[in-house]
Amino acid sequence: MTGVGEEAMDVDLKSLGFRVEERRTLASGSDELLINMGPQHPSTHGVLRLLLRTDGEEIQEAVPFMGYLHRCAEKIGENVPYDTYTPYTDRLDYLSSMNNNWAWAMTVEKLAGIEVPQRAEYIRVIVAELNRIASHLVMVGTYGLDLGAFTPFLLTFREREEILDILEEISGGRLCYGYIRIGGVTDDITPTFATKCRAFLRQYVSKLDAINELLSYNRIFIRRTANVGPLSAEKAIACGCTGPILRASGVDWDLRRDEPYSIYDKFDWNVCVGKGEKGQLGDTWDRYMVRVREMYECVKICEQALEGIPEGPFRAKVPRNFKPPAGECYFRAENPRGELAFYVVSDGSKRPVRVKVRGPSFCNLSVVQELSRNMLVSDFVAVVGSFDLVMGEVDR
Amino acid sequence: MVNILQEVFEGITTSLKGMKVTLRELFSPGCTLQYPDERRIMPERLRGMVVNDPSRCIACNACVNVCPVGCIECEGEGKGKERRPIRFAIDYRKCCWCALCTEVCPTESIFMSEDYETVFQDRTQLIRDFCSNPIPPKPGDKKRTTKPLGVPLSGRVAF
Amino acid sequence: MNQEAKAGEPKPPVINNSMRFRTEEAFPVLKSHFGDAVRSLSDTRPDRHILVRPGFLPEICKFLRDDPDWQCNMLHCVTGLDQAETLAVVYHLFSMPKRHFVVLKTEVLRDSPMVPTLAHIWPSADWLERETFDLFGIVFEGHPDLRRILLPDEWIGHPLRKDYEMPTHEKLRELGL
Amino acid sequence: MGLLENKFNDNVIVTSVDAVFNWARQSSLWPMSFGLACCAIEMMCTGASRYDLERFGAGVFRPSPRQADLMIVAGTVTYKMASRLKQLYDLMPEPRWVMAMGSCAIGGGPYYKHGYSVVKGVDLYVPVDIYIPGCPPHPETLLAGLLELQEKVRQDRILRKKVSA
Repeated sequence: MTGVGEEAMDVDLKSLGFRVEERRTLASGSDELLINMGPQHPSTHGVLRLLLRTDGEEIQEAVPFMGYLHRCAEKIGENVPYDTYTPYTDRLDYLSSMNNNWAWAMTVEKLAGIEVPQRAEYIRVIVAELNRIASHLVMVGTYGLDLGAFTPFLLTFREREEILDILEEISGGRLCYGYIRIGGVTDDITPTFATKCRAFLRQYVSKLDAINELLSYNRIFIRRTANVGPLSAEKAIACGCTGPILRASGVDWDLRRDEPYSIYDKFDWNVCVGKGEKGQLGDTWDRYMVRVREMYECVKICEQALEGIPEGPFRAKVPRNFKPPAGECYFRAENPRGELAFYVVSDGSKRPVRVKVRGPSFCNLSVVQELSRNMLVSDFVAVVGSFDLVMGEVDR
Repeated sequence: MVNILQEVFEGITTSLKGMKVTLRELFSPGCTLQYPDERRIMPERLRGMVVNDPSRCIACNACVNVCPVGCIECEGEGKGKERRPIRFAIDYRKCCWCALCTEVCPTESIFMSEDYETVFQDRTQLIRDFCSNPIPPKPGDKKRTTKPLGVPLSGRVAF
Repeated sequence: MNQEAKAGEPKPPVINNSMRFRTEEAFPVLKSHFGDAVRSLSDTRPDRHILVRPGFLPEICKFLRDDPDWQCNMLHCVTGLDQAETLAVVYHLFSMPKRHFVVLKTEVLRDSPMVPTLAHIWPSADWLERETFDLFGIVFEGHPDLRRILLPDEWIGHPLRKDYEMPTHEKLRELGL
Repeated sequence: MGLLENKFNDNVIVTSVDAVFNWARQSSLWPMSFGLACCAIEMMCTGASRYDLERFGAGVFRPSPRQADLMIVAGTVTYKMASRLKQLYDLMPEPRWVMAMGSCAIGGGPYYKHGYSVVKGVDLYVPVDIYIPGCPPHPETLLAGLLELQEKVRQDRILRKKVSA
């Protein structure tokens, strides 16, 4: 890459958002190429942009660029009252709004020492676990889509619609619910909610088995994913990975069991850990499979929680002009994508001084750069897909 | 060599298993909603377009204060019980359908209607003043016919 | 809505504080090891933090990571904080084997915010520090690749500072965005 | 078509040709998969089993702007993304349409007030044909928007002289 038009090329690169130094680092006379992937690319799951430096089919380096969906969630957090921030938490990780609402509600409850009624806790567990299933279903479906399997996408989205119907019935929204609020939930469950839930859960396991048959144990799918991009446990912990990514690497860690918040200690379920059945431990297949197995566990939790909903109020008394005491608080919860944490600093007024959102996808994504070394481009798509990124939460 | 054959064999058998699942779906009832002809039964708590009924509104500004995005503009006239809005505009460019305003409304004049199908061709329509452009007398009762899932209205070809 | 729900038996109140913060216990230990570098223990509720001098931060963090009593193997969160006259950086260190949190905070001057980087201690610090730089303008000395991460490179100012003004659309278009 | 466009007065042949063109256009609106945020998930739902965008001939999501007629801007556009959006729009061949889906794309949505990096409406960058309110809109709303757009396309004048507004 020397000679005529170098400057013109620099201008071109700049307009594409490359840094000019990037090109200079290319070894002259080699087959190295700079490839721009994203921000509008079907397999980057949103607006992630990756800059690939490839040698033939092999990736030398993949540098993620983000911020294409930076929606200023933290600045807004400083400017709206506590309860009013709930709709914004919906939109952080828009595939698991309930879990986000819940994490935010629990953070403020910890800060202000609010005790939540038992009935609300049960409802929260049910809706959050349903939302977790819905979120994992999207991952499974789109992951199949990334790797060229179209049918699972249609099947998982069909199942997801049923969950959305249930959640829409109690909250009114299809994607952004705003249902779990500080001190409880907005509204009591509807009379038909429990029966609908049970009916869904009863037939759901068999549907999940079908997806397993269709995709998880398909030899072609295994060949595409097993032994691809293995992530060691040490690296995962050092890079701050959490959630399914961490568990797939063989770390037996789930906040719901190890630091049980809410009422998770009342239920009997298992934490799914990657075992490296089809290849190395912590490879892409493990990351995928941990999520599929987690859905079975979610069903277990939901069923138990449905059995035990007590009567009582669904929301604690929170004054309309809610002002928590001055102080600071850090709270994290297990989301479908990992540990979502909120750091809130309060000065005793209506609005927080600082809201920090520690998005799990953000930390998970930071591993991609290291994982991508000497990987084929097609494998790289499989790896990025297996991280199940939601850019709303990476960029916030 | 044996390995490769085994791989191929496994690839074929597992794919066939997947095909079986697909085939089974062929006989399961369809789930597609023939949208313009049939509609879902929407839940009671559905969050459609947020609308205000100025005849019930007392211009207390509770919704204006609670709205996280500031999409409501309200100007009132009169004192005490006589207070009525002279301008009540909702800006659909900003609204985030969070239903916080409907919660605080003391007279339930602002509510989420059943209308979820409105689309606009013009940017100017996106701000609606409910005083000069009030909602039809029966709130939320649009002319659309709600048919249960799976019952087509007519045999209209989609395109 | 099962009626068999334990109607009679009293339940212990469920309070969401299952996370163990051992900041109070860490304070005397750090004080004895590092002396003046560790300034004070805050009395904020419900979580407390230890205020340390920025220059000694890497040493303290290395100690917390390697000491068998603490084993903070994960840097859970790095965040900036605008405290009017000073800027602060808050670190949440988490230990997976010991299951506890330690919260450190360091304060820097608003005009020349310089904090040594922790990227060589925990790789996760890399992006978290870049983000703090982007939104607060706190410079992490020794960071391998300190540039904006969320906002475009052309952006002016650091939006999470309290004195930041919302840019207008025209102004941003002038910047070529 | 350039030479013939907007040249003729209304007559039977010209209107029929127009009708055929418009019929073809409205029945195969290929959208570009331009999913940005929450609304993208609803767009995917619309393309999936229950709502099946394919019934309207608009289910062929194209990853490339060169093959697309319709850009559904589904989600929040930030300033960092806006230049890309403009670039992608410019790459689309004529005739092209834009649907702004969701509050964020219409006018900044919930990020209007404090969102320093959010573009206050995608129509500051590209012309928008259909605004679909909602946060996020129901898939039905997107379909309603599509039907509205089809109606708009049907009334388009290609060979006939444009009516001065």
